[in-house]
Amino acid sequence: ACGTDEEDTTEGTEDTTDTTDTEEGTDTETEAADFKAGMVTDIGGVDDKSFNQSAWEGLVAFGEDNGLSKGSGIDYVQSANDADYLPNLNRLVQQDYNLVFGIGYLLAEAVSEVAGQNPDTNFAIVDSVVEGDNVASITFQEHQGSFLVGVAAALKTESNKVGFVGGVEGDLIKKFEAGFEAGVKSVDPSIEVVSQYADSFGAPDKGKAIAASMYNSGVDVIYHASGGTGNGVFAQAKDIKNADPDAYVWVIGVDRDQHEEGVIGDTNVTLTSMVKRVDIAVQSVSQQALDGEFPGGEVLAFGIAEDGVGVAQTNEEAYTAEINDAVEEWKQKILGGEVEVPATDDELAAYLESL
Amino acid sequence: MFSNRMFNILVPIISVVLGLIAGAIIMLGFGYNPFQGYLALIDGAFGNAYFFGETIRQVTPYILTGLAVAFAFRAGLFNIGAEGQVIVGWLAAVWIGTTIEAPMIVHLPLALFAAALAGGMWGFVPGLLKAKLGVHEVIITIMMNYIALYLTNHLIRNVLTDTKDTTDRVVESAALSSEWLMTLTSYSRLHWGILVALVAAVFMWFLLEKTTAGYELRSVGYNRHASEYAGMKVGKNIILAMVISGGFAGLAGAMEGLGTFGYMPTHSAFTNIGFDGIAVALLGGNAALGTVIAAFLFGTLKIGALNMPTGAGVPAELVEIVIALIIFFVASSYIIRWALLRLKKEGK
Amino acid sequence: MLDVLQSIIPIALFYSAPLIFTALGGVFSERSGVVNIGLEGLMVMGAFVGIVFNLAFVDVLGAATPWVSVLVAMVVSAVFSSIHAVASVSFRADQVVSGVAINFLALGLGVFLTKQWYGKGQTDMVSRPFYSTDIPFLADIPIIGPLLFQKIYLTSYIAIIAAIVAWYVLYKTPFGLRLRSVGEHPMAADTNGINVYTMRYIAVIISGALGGLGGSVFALTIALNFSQSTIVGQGFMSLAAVIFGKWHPLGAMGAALFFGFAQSLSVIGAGVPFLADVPKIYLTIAPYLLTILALAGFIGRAEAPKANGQPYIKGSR
Amino acid sequence: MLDIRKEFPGIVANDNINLQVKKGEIHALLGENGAGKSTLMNVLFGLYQPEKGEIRVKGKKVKITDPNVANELGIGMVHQHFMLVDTFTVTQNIILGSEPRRYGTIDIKKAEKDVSELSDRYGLRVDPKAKIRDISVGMQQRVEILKTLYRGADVLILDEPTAVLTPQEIKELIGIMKSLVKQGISIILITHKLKEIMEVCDRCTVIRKGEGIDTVNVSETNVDDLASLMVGREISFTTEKTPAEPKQSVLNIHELKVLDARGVEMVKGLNLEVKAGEIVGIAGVDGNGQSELIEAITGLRKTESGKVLLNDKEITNLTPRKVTEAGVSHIPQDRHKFGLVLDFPIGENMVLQTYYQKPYAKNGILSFNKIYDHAKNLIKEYDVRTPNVFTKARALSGGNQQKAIIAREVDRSPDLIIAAQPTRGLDVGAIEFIHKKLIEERDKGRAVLLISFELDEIMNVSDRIAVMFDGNIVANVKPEETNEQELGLLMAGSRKEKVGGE
Ligand SMILES: Nc1ncnc2c1ncn2[C@@H]1O[C@H](COP(=O)(O)OP(=O)(O)OP(=O)(O)O)[C@@H](O)[C@H]1O
Ligand SMILES: Nc1ncnc2c1ncn2[C@@H]1O[C@H](COP(=O)(O)OP(=O)(O)OP(=O)(O)O)[C@@H](O)[C@H]1O
Ligand SMILES: [Mg+2]
Ligand SMILES: [Mg+2]
Repeated sequence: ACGTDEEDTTEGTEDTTDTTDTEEGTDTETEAADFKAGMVTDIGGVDDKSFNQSAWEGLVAFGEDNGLSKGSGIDYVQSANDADYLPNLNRLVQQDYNLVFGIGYLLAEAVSEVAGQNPDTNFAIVDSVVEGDNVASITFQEHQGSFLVGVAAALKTESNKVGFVGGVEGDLIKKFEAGFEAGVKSVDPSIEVVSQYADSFGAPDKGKAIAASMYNSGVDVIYHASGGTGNGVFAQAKDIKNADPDAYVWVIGVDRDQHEEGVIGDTNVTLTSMVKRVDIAVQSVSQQALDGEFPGGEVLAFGIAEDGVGVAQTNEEAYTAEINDAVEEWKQKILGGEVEVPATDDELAAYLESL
Repeated sequence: MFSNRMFNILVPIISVVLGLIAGAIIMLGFGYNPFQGYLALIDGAFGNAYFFGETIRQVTPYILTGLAVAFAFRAGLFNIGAEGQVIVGWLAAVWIGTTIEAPMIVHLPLALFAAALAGGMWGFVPGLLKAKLGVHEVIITIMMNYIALYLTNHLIRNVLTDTKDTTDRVVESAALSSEWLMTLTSYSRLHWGILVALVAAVFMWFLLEKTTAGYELRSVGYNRHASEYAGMKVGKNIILAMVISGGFAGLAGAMEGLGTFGYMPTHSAFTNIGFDGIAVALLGGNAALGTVIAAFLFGTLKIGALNMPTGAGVPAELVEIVIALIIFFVASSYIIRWALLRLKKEGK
Repeated sequence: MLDVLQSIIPIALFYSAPLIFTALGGVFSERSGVVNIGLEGLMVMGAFVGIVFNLAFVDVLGAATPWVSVLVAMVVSAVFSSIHAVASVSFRADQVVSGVAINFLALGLGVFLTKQWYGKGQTDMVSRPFYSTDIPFLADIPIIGPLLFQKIYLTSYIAIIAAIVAWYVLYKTPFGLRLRSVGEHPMAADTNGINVYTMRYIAVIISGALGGLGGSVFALTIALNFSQSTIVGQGFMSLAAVIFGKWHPLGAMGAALFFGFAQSLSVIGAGVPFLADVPKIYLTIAPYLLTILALAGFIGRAEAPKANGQPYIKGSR
Repeated sequence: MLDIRKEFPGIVANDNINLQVKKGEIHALLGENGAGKSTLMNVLFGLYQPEKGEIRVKGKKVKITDPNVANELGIGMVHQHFMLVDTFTVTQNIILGSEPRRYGTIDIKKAEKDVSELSDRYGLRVDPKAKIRDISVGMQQRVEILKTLYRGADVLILDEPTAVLTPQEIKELIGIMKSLVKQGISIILITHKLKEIMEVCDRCTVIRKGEGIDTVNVSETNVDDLASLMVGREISFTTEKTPAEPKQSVLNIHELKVLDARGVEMVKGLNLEVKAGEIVGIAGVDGNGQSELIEAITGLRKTESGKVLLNDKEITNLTPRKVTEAGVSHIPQDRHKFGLVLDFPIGENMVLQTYYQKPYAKNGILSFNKIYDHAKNLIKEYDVRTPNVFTKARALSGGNQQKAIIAREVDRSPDLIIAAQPTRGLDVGAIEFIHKKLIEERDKGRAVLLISFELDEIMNVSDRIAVMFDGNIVANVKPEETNEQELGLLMAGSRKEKVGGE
């Protein structure tokens, strides 16, 4: 490949263009030489700054622990569209991978099918549940993390109005929404939560329009769970901030720390992010598989307790100690079982009732 | 030596070869090995039974959307709306496939029919507006695409399921998938839909070339005024063309819903099956046989491309570039003909 | 009511601006008789170049970065569009086919090169996008000021000015008269000594520049990075605006603004009292439904330039 | 022009042609359809490059590589098919390509003034601000002439200028030509109408099958000589025909009112009868409702009120298909727009209305053997010159396209044949053939309705003439009892006493 390494930004990211020598490099001399773990991304790709990237970072970290590198022992395949999931999974199976991850709930059906046909290969699905003795289902308690950023939003808001921007409506994104609203209301039931969906994870124009309309109507903190649509939310927040450096607008990122997206001049509009540690989950499941303890047939729910979800603290100026303390406090309540965070509309209604 | 017929066969072949050569040059330019790249592509499309099955599986909807676009073209209409028609056809097929119980001999045809009908309805609206009010079909079909996307998502979440992201699986009696085909191709998702697609191609050829209805459609496509003069109902033919075109695209949706997937997820973006159909149709010269061949080429390239990153380290997008160049060369067939004529003259 | 307008208008304007630029490009091309389905691809190219250039030169150019970026995007897209010109003017290609090729090629190249240069499927976010500003003086006018001139992207106004300029060029200058004659009756133009091929080349290249402008403005105001899903359908919406606007620059601008307003209304609908009870799905599809209704109801038949889509072959009849 | 040769793929369109035009003369160029007249003129105008030969202007050898060069040399051409952008105004069309400017903008004021001055100088009387699509064909032609004058042409080529004009317009055009010549402009006139040549031309060059035959002084020749020079054989002009024997009434129109596309009433309570075995000619200036009348009879346009009866059965507002099935054939005025699907093979064009009937189709399936056999027969019978039945209609010459249409329409053995300008733009040979066919059909007992702007044709072919003016039949006359003068006046709307006398 031609030297494009200078773009190699984030710590764990492999130089993915480093490809020509991977072909010859199949005869590696590592201890785990005959263990191979691969992953199939959804259409995002391993550089989506979101959970595909995070998953890959986890796999890379696992590789580093065990002397594996891309092309020899670990690898990924990116899907160009929905119909590619199955062939991509199969591709890895046929290349004798021992463990194959399907990253994203969109791959659930495909994983279920391939797993049924290939009982000798281990599979893991992220963000969904697939039955089967050779499948580990990795789920996250996003509602717990969302609850915590909800607490942060409630403490940060001055207008007593916060917003939620979702991608496409569905069970998964509902967890974010319900958890967030529960968190906000737990701090102060009088705070209004407006939420709106963009009907797309890839429509920054709609994201920006929704954010503009929310900020315009007095919302000052927006939590987005909308993939690329969120770009528009950041764009709008930064634009307001640019026009008026004193403007009080915040964005809460999702899946990974979106601090970088919030940078504008010397300040940052990213209050915090609900971080989903797909890397930790992937790394831990891979390690278990290598160690012969693959949790096949189990549904793993990575939550606060497993460090599977968390709250980013990068923006020290905005994410104050006071907020941090409160978040920490609620975190303990969740860990202690005092608070059962709702994950659906019904649960949310019941939870709000109980407040 | 070079008869007209020879030209018609030679020009697309030369276009494909030129496109591949251009792709090879790009690969060389970026430091990849073009032989490895194309080997990986061929391997990824035909390397074993599984990949072969997947290739055919991908070809299936392409044939149908290609036919959809081609059919409309022949009647003088540009159907950018195949995409939306695919989506509503998919939903209709899955709807019937999940909610009804019936023996396969009834259920499967019914589900297919529902898909064709839904796609047809989606083509009917722009057809009607074009025929009655002269509204340009291009805008309407573009708008109908978005409506299809959002409306089906809404229906999946609120009507077919209780706020779920995917529908249930279609029951056995409505499924195109076949255990036999799957085991034959080491569990690819090859399904019987390819037969549906081929039958559709024959149907289109027969309808257009052999029947009075086809004569009318072609006549209207070439010259509306003369057709009206000759006693044909121009409006009716425009609507009919859009409905049949939409029906083909709707069937493409059924291929996904009853075959490849067996269910329908909510879509956060277009499937692109319909948009790719435009390229397939144009590559195939808007003729039935040509469309089938073009769909094979397209499906091969698309599925083969998936193997290029792991097989040879070449980004799969390279294939998009190759496809674009092939389309470009096909479009520029005039210059290829011209060059061939020059060659022929010099040869003499 | 004023409140509602105040939230609708800025959204409509930033949403419309990229569509206006691109649709104007479409008007130039199609007025000269070259159908341009490739607008989507031209926008993709513009978005790609705009972002890449911005990322690469932000340290050198400072505050001027976004402006220089869109200029570079215009130039590169103009060059890129000459492929369409060569095919459809010189090679007598089917213009629809060639336009489809442009769409595939732009996306393929954009994503391929992004992977080559950044080693991933999407670029970083630019640190110097376009920001909205208050327009001096105009912003202080009561009522209209806050409505139209505060917190507005300059690019939105440039788009509107561009539409007026395009109208002026097409309808008031010799160049415009010649360009339109070539799209209506190329042989008549030819017998009057106008070089049909040159005119069409120029028109297609202008459409490339404007499409590139539209794409880069979209990327630098809204998406802030480039990936394969940055431009998804905006080019087709622009094409719709060209036809909706009856191939007239001001009409195309009006259509693009209409899309912007409809989209904006659909987004803010949930917060507007009289729309609050409308089920969400209706709001979501409203922009598209409204367009269809508008066309069916009172816009009706539009006449394309007569020679649109036909390659001109000297000496044939 | 000396020894010009021009080839097209597979055909020599011009060979060994010499043409010399003197200053201030009107020089006719005569030849059959496809003889190569237009091609020769296109060579002169720079649209085609000749393979051989040379062109001299005022004694100097020149190379005319494109129309700009021709314009600079003072050569202007009015094409057979008008080169006008019909969404533009008269002025815009005239200045296109050499626009007067002010600050980079078109100085439209100055342009309009120039145009009206120029038009006044030559007595052309055009409205500089009118849109081309709104003005008559005759006006459009004047715009074409103005275009060349605006560019300072002193040699003017007119390619079949009179084919599309009404008698009045032709008269005016001849006047215009004469005044142009007086001002020192030379004119090359292409026409198939020998009478016109005799009337205005000084000399005449004849081309036959691409070859130059001769140049003669018009004053030393006559119509018959010219004709035989052109075709290479003797030719008769007055169409032989026996007196008509009208029988039962076939077409009956009562108080018909029809609106045009803009909603203006164009046919205003018209009454007309055509009997079996007679040819009724409708004389009239274009735009007096003829097109709307035909469209209403054939079902292409809805009527406002009134009745159309065919063989005593009402066919008012039936669909075109039903009208055709009832026994009406229609040779349309615009053969490219209505008469043919140019991209269909000529064979398939032969069954444009009957493709769904036996034997061409059974149960909705076409029988191509039958269709092409039928086409072959027609092509032979009507002498349509085409390489074969699979050739696209587009590739046939205008005359042969028209023959194909006539073959198709006549062969259906209809009760009523509507022939709208059936000979427009055709050469004498083809015209003779078509007129013969129409009369033959009449003699077989069919009713023929002939619409033509050519008085010659109306006078020669009709058994009865109905003069149409302002949406009404204003006079019914017999060709033997009238003359062109009188008809011309009637067509212009002067209601003569004769009407009452009828
Ligand atoms: N563009 C062309 N391509 C091929 N052949 C052509 C072309 N133009 C003219 N020809 C051929 O040249 C011959 C002369 O055509 P031309 O148009 O000069 O005839 P014409 O004398 O003007 O006939 P008409 O009286 O019908 O106008 C025709 O027979 C035709 O076959
Ligand atoms: N694209 C073409 N390819 C081949 N031949 C052509 C083409 N265009 C025109 N011709 C030839 O040019 C000749 C003259 O065509 P044209 O339509 O001018 O005939 P015409 O008799 O002048 O018709 P009209 O009377 O309608 O003006 C025809 O014989 C036709 O064969
Ligand atoms: Mg001619
Ligand atoms: Mg002619």
